Amino acid sequence: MKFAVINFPGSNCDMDLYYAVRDGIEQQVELVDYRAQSLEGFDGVLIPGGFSYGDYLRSGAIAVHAPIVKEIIRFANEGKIVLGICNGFQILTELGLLPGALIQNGQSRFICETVALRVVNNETAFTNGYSKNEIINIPIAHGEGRYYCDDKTLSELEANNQIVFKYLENVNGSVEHIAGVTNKQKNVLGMMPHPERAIEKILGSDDGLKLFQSIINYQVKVNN
Amino acid sequence: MKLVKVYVTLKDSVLDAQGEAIKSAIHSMGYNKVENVGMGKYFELRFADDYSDFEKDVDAICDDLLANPNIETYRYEIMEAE
Amino acid sequence: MKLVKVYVTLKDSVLDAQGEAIKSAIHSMGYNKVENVGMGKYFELRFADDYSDFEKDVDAICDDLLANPNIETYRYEIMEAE
Amino acid sequence: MTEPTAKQIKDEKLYQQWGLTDSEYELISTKILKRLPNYTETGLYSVMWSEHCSYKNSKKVLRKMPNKSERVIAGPGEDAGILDIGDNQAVVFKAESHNHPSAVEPYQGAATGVGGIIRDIFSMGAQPIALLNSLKFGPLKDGQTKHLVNEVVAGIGGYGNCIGLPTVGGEIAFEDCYEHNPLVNAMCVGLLNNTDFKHGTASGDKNLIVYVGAKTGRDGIHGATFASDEFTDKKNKQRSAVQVGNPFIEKLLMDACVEIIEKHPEWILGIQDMGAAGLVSSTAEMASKAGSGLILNLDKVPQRETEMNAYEMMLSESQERMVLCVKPEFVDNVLEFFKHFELDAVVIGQVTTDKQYKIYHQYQLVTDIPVDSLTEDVPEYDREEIQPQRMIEDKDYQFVPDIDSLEETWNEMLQRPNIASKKHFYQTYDSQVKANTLVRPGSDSGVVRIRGTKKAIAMTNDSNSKYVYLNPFVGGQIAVMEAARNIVASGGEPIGVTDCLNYGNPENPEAFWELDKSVEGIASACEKINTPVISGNVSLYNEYNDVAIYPSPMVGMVGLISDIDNVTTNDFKESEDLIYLVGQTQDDFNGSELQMAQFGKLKGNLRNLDLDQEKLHQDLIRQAISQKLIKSCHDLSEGGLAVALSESTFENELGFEIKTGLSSAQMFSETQSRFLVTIAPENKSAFEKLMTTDIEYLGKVIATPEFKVTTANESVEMSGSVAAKNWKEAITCLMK
Ligand SMILES: Nc1ncnc2c1ncn2[C@@H]1O[C@H](COP(=O)(O)OP(=O)(O)O)[C@@H](O)[C@H]1O
Ligand SMILES: [Mg+2]
Repeated sequence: MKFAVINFPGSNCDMDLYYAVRDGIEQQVELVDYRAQSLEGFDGVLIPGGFSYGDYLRSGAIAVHAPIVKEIIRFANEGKIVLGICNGFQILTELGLLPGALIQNGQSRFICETVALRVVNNETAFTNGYSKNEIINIPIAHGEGRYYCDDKTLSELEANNQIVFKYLENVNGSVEHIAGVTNKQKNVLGMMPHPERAIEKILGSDDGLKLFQSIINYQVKVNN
Repeated sequence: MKLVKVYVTLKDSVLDAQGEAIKSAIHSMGYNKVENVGMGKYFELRFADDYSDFEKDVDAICDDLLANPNIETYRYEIMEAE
Repeated sequence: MKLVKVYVTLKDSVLDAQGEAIKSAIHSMGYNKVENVGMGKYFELRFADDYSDFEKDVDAICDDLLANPNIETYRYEIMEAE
Repeated sequence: MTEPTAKQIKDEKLYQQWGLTDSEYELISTKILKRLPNYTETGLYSVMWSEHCSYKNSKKVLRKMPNKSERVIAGPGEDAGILDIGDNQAVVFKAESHNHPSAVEPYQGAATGVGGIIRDIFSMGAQPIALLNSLKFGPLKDGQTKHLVNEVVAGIGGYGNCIGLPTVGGEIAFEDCYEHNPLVNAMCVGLLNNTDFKHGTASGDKNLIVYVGAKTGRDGIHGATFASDEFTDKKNKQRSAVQVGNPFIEKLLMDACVEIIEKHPEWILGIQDMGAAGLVSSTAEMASKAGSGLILNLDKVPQRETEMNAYEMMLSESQERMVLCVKPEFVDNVLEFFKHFELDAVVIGQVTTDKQYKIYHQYQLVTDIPVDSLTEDVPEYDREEIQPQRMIEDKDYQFVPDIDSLEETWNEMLQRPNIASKKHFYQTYDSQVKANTLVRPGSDSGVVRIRGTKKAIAMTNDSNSKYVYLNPFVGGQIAVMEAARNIVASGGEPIGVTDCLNYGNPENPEAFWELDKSVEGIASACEKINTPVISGNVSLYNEYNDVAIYPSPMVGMVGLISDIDNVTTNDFKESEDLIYLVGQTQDDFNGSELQMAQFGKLKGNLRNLDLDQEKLHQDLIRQAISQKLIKSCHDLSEGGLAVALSESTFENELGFEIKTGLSSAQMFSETQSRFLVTIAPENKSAFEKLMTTDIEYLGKVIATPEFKVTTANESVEMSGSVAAKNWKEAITCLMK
């Protein structure tokens, strides 16, 4: 598989994702500049964490107007794999590719910690390598990671099994402990925790590796 | 020059964590008569003089950039800048 | 109930990194007639009904908490809340 | 505003307001220029000759520090020092203080402190890999101090998190003397892949000076002189000196500079950041180092504000700006390169051969002075020094603690802000971005691996200023050795040091004695363990209404871990592991946290530190770690053995059962040169054989969170969970 890691001005987990793909699952990966016009030839798009455009205004809000975004939308609408992590998740919600919004943590502070997540839905392109309700340890590092959506959206998310990860302990005050959601079609995932920081035991956890492996499993199935 | 003042606030249904934090800070300073605090954003946009067609621009800028309709509402005022 | 609306903005001499970033975003969206963007904070304080002495409170709250006198200025309006 | 004339400046002694003394002004006008300096020129001298830029009071003392080893590629004098770590790689590091800006405007002061130290690293062509910080505040008792702490911590996190560098270590201490004069020291470590680095020089006739980055505003004018001023409570007029940071722009600037030096080194001759005293300091230093002259045209400088005069532009400390010296044939490539990063880059001047520093503004020559007079001709002062009276009076005093209940004292000590967990603060720093952090804050050192190799870098900030206050020389030695023990305990070999020397007014003989003697202490310790001081920073005049802070040298140490298998942390790993104390314990209570807890203030002298013994212990621990004998290792510092034991249990919720010959009081003694280690039972004899020094077998790690302790006086069993709660929650409670 060939992945694109989108590099917005201010993205700062782009290389972390790049290495996760190159070394963690040994697939092809390229950094793609925010000014690029095309995602032709890629099988998956990864939107990294960081502070795109300084996260000034609202996190992710300005990135939405970068040239590459049209292509990301096309890519997502064609049912291809799009994964947004942290700032990437914020961008995907700002874009409307994912429901809800991410707002300032309940405790009004940035928080960096490794937290336990529950895999709520293990039947997605991103989680088929986990077992249902598996507890995994993944780092978080965000100031604006509190997932918010209105009640109607929440019942839709639940009805469609779009909630993929939940925090065991609600670290930031998210609605229903939500840490990651997909779109209806389940080809777009956004999550605040950083699986790319958890792909080697020496970094504290390798529980994130299965997420990337799941994408490969899924693609193999689709291709056959 | 035209000056547009834009106010963006959180929808009532969204918990305003910052507003809450500020309220408790105000109380701890001893001002107990403050019953509620909301925090929002305030923008000042200045438009070139020769441009008259800006109202629809302002709407678009607010809708597409300054406010996130999932969580926020906005209003604005237009005035002549000194 | 009294409603106090407080506007906090950066002093003119202080770099407005956010305003600059927003301005370039607005330009990249095609609205080139926007010549300047400033970003500030907006607060709504609600005071208990039975309290009349709040003007000096508001000054103190702004000076000590809502605005940072090193880099910001503020102004406010007082009105009757619905 | 009309500028005062040269004559007015002289007659009305206006130069004094800018910090120049009569004799300095005299020297400039009669010897150097042989005419009266004009307004702009006087301004340039006043900042360049400030302590902050010139080190005129401290140079003589700083020369005492060792700065050579087989690893040193560049030492003091550059933006940052460089140490060879093999395989054509080098580490680059430096620390910087931002005390005064943070006292005035805590968030932005701390944020721009971080931004500034990062620029020092990437201007050397190095990729920054980690940040640390050392913070000192007054006690957490009033709202004002808590606000200050919150803002400083938020500023540090705000900048580091946004730019995407992990903050992997640091320290926070609370003492009365810092209440009005907090210390904010930041350190950055970078990795240089091409040891053929760019010097910060501007050489070669007709080469061009290029300005890159944020626009210039009136930020921080006279920040450098202001950093060298004492504080009084009349601080309102200083408020115009506030600089604000933009980490987003700095990220672009960092990526661009690292890339241009890596990919196109032939385009540029020199690169330097604009730090204190902005444009003048960076360009004058570059030209002076190269033996060149310089012409600048200020009309080309990107400006954020209108109607700035030459003085303001030259002295502005607007953040996120760099200057480059570029070969004319490549200038278009360079401008185009930065444009791709969406950064302003313009040619603002040119190198000349006449060694003059010439500035044009609005087509007028506003400055024409010898370059070297700004950087080289600064008078060096030899200050009077005298041993502080307290040291003479209290020479023989010994604090004798009084322990009624070991359990109570133990829990009380764990809750002291200087000892309790600082997680409340450091968890707001992203410590893992870049996915290289092997040891996050909370152990002895932060450890970051070097991707693609087996190597890792360990780093720590240490400064127990209480010891330095009681005995500057020994305290200085301890600061170095404590840092070294932290590196060693993490599995590293100490290889170099950076420092921030935070002191009071050097014109006060006692304060100067403290500076001089503690630097001698630092120097002797660094020599002993072969850790040259390759960069650093001096911050004097840390006083408030004439009361000085404790002499507070901050030691930032970097260690090399040649094999990441050797990375060791301080937490106990498994029950049944054997616990040993390495090193002898004595009655070292002067300067201890126990003295502060029970006596409420510092008093007495420190015992001399046996450097041979210290080095032996460090070497033995390193050997034991490389022979894979050690499962956990913790250095003993504040609160002594009791605190070290407790801290080791918290992460994995274990406990211990120990029996010691020490008295209950000695459980809190702060004798130096000690480590607490655990080893697997099967390694008992190998470990004991290796340790050719005093070691004491204490007991075993147990699976439940209980502390079972038998001292020479008593036996207690206390709850580890209660201890953990006390230690973990103390700061959060105080911050409410
Ligand atoms: N300001 C800070 N920033 C980051 N980490 C910190 C800070 N203060 C303390 N820490 C971390 O907390 C741990 C304990 O600090 P400290 O008690 O100073 O250790 P030691 O006594 O071993 O030097 C260390 O890992 C340190 O890096
Ligand atoms: Mg330690």
